[in-house]
Amino acid sequence: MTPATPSTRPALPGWLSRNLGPLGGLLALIAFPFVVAAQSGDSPVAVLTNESGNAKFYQGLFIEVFILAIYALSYDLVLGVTGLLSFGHALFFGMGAYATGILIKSFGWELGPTIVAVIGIGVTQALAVGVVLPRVKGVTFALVTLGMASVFHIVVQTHELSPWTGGDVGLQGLVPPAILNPNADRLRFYLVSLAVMVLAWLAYKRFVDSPTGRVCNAIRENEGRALMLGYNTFVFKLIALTIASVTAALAGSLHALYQPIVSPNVASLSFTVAALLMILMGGVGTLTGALFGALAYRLLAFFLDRWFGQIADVLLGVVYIALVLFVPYGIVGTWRRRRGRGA
Amino acid sequence: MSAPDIHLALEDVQTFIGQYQILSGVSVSAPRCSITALLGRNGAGKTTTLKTIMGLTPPRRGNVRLDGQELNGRRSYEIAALGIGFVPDYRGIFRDLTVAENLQIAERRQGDFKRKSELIFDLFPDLRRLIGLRGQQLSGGQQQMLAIARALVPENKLLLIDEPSEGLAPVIIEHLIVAIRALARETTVVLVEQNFIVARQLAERYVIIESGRSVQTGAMADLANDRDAVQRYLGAA
Amino acid sequence: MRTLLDDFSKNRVLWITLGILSALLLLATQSMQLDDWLLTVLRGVAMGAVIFLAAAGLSLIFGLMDVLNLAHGTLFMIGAYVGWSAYVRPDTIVDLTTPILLLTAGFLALPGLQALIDHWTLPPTVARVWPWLAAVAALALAAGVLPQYPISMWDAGVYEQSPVVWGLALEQGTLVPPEPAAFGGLHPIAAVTALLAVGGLGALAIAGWRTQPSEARVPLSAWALAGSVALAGIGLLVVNDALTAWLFSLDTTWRFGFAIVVAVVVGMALGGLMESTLIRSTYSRPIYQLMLTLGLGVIGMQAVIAIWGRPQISMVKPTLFNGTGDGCPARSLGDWLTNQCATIILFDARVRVYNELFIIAIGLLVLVAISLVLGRSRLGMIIRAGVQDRAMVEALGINVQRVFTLVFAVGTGLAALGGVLSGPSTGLTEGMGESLLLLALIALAIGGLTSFPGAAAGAVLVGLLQQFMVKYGQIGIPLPFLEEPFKPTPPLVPASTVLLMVVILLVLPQGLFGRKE
Amino acid sequence: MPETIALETRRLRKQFGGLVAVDDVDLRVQAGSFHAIIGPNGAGKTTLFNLLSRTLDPTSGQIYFKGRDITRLPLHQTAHLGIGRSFQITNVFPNLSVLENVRLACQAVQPGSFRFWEDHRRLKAVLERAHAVLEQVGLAARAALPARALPQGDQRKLELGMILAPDPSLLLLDEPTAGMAGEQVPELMELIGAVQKRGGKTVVLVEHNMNVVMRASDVITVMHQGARLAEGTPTEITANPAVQSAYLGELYGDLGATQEDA
Repeated sequence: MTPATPSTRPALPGWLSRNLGPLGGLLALIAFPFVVAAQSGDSPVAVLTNESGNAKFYQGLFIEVFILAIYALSYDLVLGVTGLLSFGHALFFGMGAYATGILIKSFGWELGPTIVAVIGIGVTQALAVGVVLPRVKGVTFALVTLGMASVFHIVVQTHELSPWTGGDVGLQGLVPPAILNPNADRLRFYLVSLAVMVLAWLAYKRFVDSPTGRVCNAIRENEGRALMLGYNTFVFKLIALTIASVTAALAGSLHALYQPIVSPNVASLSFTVAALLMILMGGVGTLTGALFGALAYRLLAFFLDRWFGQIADVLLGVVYIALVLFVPYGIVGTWRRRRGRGA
Repeated sequence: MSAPDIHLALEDVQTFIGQYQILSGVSVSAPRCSITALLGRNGAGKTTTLKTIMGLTPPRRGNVRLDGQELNGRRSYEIAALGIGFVPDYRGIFRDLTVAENLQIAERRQGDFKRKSELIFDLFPDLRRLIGLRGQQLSGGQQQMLAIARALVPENKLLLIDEPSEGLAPVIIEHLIVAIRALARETTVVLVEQNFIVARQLAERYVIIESGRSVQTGAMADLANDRDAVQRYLGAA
Repeated sequence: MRTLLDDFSKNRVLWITLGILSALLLLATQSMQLDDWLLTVLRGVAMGAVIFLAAAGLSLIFGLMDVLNLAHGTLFMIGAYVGWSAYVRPDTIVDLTTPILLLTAGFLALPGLQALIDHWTLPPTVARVWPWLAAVAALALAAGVLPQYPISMWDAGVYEQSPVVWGLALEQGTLVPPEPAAFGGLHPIAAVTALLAVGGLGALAIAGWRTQPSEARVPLSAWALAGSVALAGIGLLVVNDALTAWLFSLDTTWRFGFAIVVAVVVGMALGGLMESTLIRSTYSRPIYQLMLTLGLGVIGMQAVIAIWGRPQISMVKPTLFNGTGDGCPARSLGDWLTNQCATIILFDARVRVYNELFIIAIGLLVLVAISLVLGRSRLGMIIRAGVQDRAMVEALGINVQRVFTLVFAVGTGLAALGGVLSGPSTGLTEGMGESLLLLALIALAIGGLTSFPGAAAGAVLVGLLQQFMVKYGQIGIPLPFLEEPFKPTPPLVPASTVLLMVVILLVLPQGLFGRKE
Repeated sequence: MPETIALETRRLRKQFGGLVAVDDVDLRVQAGSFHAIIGPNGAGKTTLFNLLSRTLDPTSGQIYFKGRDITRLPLHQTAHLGIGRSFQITNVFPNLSVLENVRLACQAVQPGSFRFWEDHRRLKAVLERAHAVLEQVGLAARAALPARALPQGDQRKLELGMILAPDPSLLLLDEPTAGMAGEQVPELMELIGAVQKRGGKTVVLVEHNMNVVMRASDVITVMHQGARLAEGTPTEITANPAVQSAYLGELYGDLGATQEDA
């Protein structure tokens, strides 16, 4: 066999052949609802006219995957890229979800200003958490962030705030704006959340390759040395935290628009654990892994729940332990290692 | 004269720390009740050799034998329990423990410390006075004495001492040399020494380690005359 | 005097912080009545005592092994639920003990079996396959026998059988011991043999998977241990019904004692098992270790919910602390002991004996006991040395690994003790583990992660702060620049502890008693 | 003229508990000179080095760089003043490529680190400088390898490259040859010497080994038990009886002489 030379292959523009994988994935995801419809015997037009059926259901499942993927992506920037161990990441997501819900439902805001406000909140909370960065490191930072998130988790559940937050039941009765209503036009919501995920992924890829992102990597590797080279590492950590916080808050926004109830659980420790689990499944520090991790996590939870019901959560925990023990590099991480060795 | 009775033998030992190969072929043989000095530059692998014997950085290839018994694959505490006392280069004094506790913790059988206290206080009379102080209150020299004393508490047949003279005033070094030589009447001693002058007075045999390899070995008396080797490997004039 | 001054100048920030905190505590006497103040302090310290029981283990484990055991809250929870079961349904505990002992006996035979199989010479394919076959056989046997093994249980999903109903029955004195479960199609001898075989086959499989050879001589003591555990299991099976009846006939005070013992033993066993099987393999990967303990915590919590259900369960106080009849509330300790009152009058304050005094007493007892062990015993010496320099301790010929397992087990046992103790005072809920873990971590961070006195101080501080915030939520704080007293709303209670932690860590990044690196 | 002093310490002191590691040291390093600090193990060389490089805070005393007090300057700002430092233990970014290690060192002192929207390769000057430095230290062929894959000797070269990359005017080197095989030592020392001569840089070298520094140094300071024992040219130092007795010479040498000179 002769090795294929570039000249014998169909002439694809360089960037296209380099990005064949991601582009193919994107096209597949766009085609996905129609394929499901066709598979289950519905007309693909049913997808466009928003008729309920298998296609609508699976779009819903994948909207959840996209939202989780954005959230996991933001956690990967903090833990995987910059090396900050935070146990309070759910705070960023929960804050975005609750802010969106409260602003739209209780204050009657439009979607546009709400999104702007959520971004503002994202920046503010990152700065608030970031204050402690220069003083506490490692496990202590993890504890401080855990504490902050837990306070939020407890506060949103309190009786006093229930007119706004819905107390321990969760925030419900949010009427999504007509422009982005997951019930009235599921396909549009599906495509919008897909677009947000793809844009976030692209932006993150660029960030990691930017001069700033490279410094974040250096901080993860050896913070002391980065400091000695002349980088004010605090500022870089704060930048990473802020970007992650804004992203996670936007994911929370989508979550609030999509779900009928924003449960207080989105601010709990177990939701941070979910982020950890997703990037662990996908591969820590790989960014792309966060997407695959979110997919694996949501589908696993879905099917375990369908097959095992009550003990699904226990099983998910067992899967998690098994991952820690046997697949420490995750899906993308392990795949890259294999390829790296083969090449 | 029969062949020398080899107490400790290392054969082509190779040790990795993570993925870094620190030792790439160290062979040492120490006759019973002798003093052997490991010489060489900073970072040549002398300390790692001692740690490898102790099982703290287990060897990947080659083997370590004590009285012909293989130590590979054994855990550190099992190796120590065979009768090896270890004095690390950082001395390893427990700062929150008192001097007495630092000595008692080394007991392998109940009452070891009591049995050996006379010997220990004869060698290091200062310790008697310091017995109630905490490890962190001792000066560098006192810590060094305590570290050696601690290695003497159980019935050890082999002592591994890393940098006995480091940071000590000359007067104390002199005292230490006498003490270690006295010990060597009943125990085998393997030590790492940066100070060639001290090493020359202490040891009967030497092994030069260079870039993780043992490159030269012999009697100390011969090395003192081999100015070329001293210059090349030890960098001392 | 000079050393005192020296100490002061070295730890200036610490002393100033402690000074401010105690000044605040005294200032609080100005804004409330003395009996209220005393009651709040007692409640705070009692809460601190429970937090301390968890934090003590966390700090010892973190100090010695660098493991932040995030499953600690779950063990606290398991302690409470297992304690409740031993208290209300001792029959279940007794029934479960026999199969557990029999299975354990099989696994305890591991060293002996290991030595045995070292003599086998098998073709490589067979050597690779048979351990898997043994494991599958063990699992199949277990799946066949265990569902048939009679264990008197409740069904959390059915209300009439749920733990809540059982708890209520005990509270109202209408608890009727359930019919003991009997062997049906399965003969007891067959069951015992099968369970021993399951353990043995499992151990054989593990021995077959191991690659390194065992020690040369067959350890006789290992066989003896396995044998005696098996005998204990069989013996327990024989006296099962009598023992159950006797436990049900006990006064609740004594049964509470039984519950404490069971909870602590289960907590220690789970901790020891966790350390020796899972955590040990991740000592070199700290982040994965955190994830592992976190995962174990989540699994444990879900398992508790699956077994006991989601509702809140209350646990009636043992009779010793529950009297309300003549002579109650008691005026003195002697008075209390004769009348077994639920409350006692101290400085005009009505103090609940169990909630406020007994728990503090146990907390103090544990504090003193651990301090004595740490300060006076050889084990304590090894622990204190190991916190600083593990490798050196090992190089002295001490099996640090065994000490690790022991400390881990003791730590988790203490957490379970905290859980069972807080059952009668605060009840059992599915969220109890998580919220306690949070408080314990805060206490630990405040006190300094590896400092044992720090864990105690941090725990009491967190408890006091919480209780004072609760109290001020009722009466309000008179602030000089406000007309109305300021009433902290309930959300501020947990927020205040976190705020305290953040402030203290910003001033003293190592915590109050942490060591500066 | 104060301008000719690159680095100066005044009564610099560091205590660890009761142990005085650096005992009121006054040190003056001439601009453009090759200044070596030697002494036996435990003499306080490394502590002094850590004080000079701002990784440790002194107990008392001051440090001046080109007349400016840097005693309490945050660590990351010293690099911008033109101070580069290497450590005894190799201190690189192990999982980043060799090129990236050096590139990050260049980027630190140039503008553009906050352009998070742009590809890092757009900082052309930084990239070119990084390649030039790799060429200089002889690691150009290994630019793509992760730093951890380099042998020990090459890691030391990488370390040196990372210090040279920002083109500092003062180099602080702590045993740069530690862990190198014998034949590599002169090569590296020559490289350091060449850089110093050509760039007119000041070098402060802390060394255990006297032979390594004899050829390259202009001035040698000998430390002993935390204090400065002697200072002078290599020839003066070799001839100094106090140095002989404390460091090189007989163990039972005259202690009185040591006291006088210190």
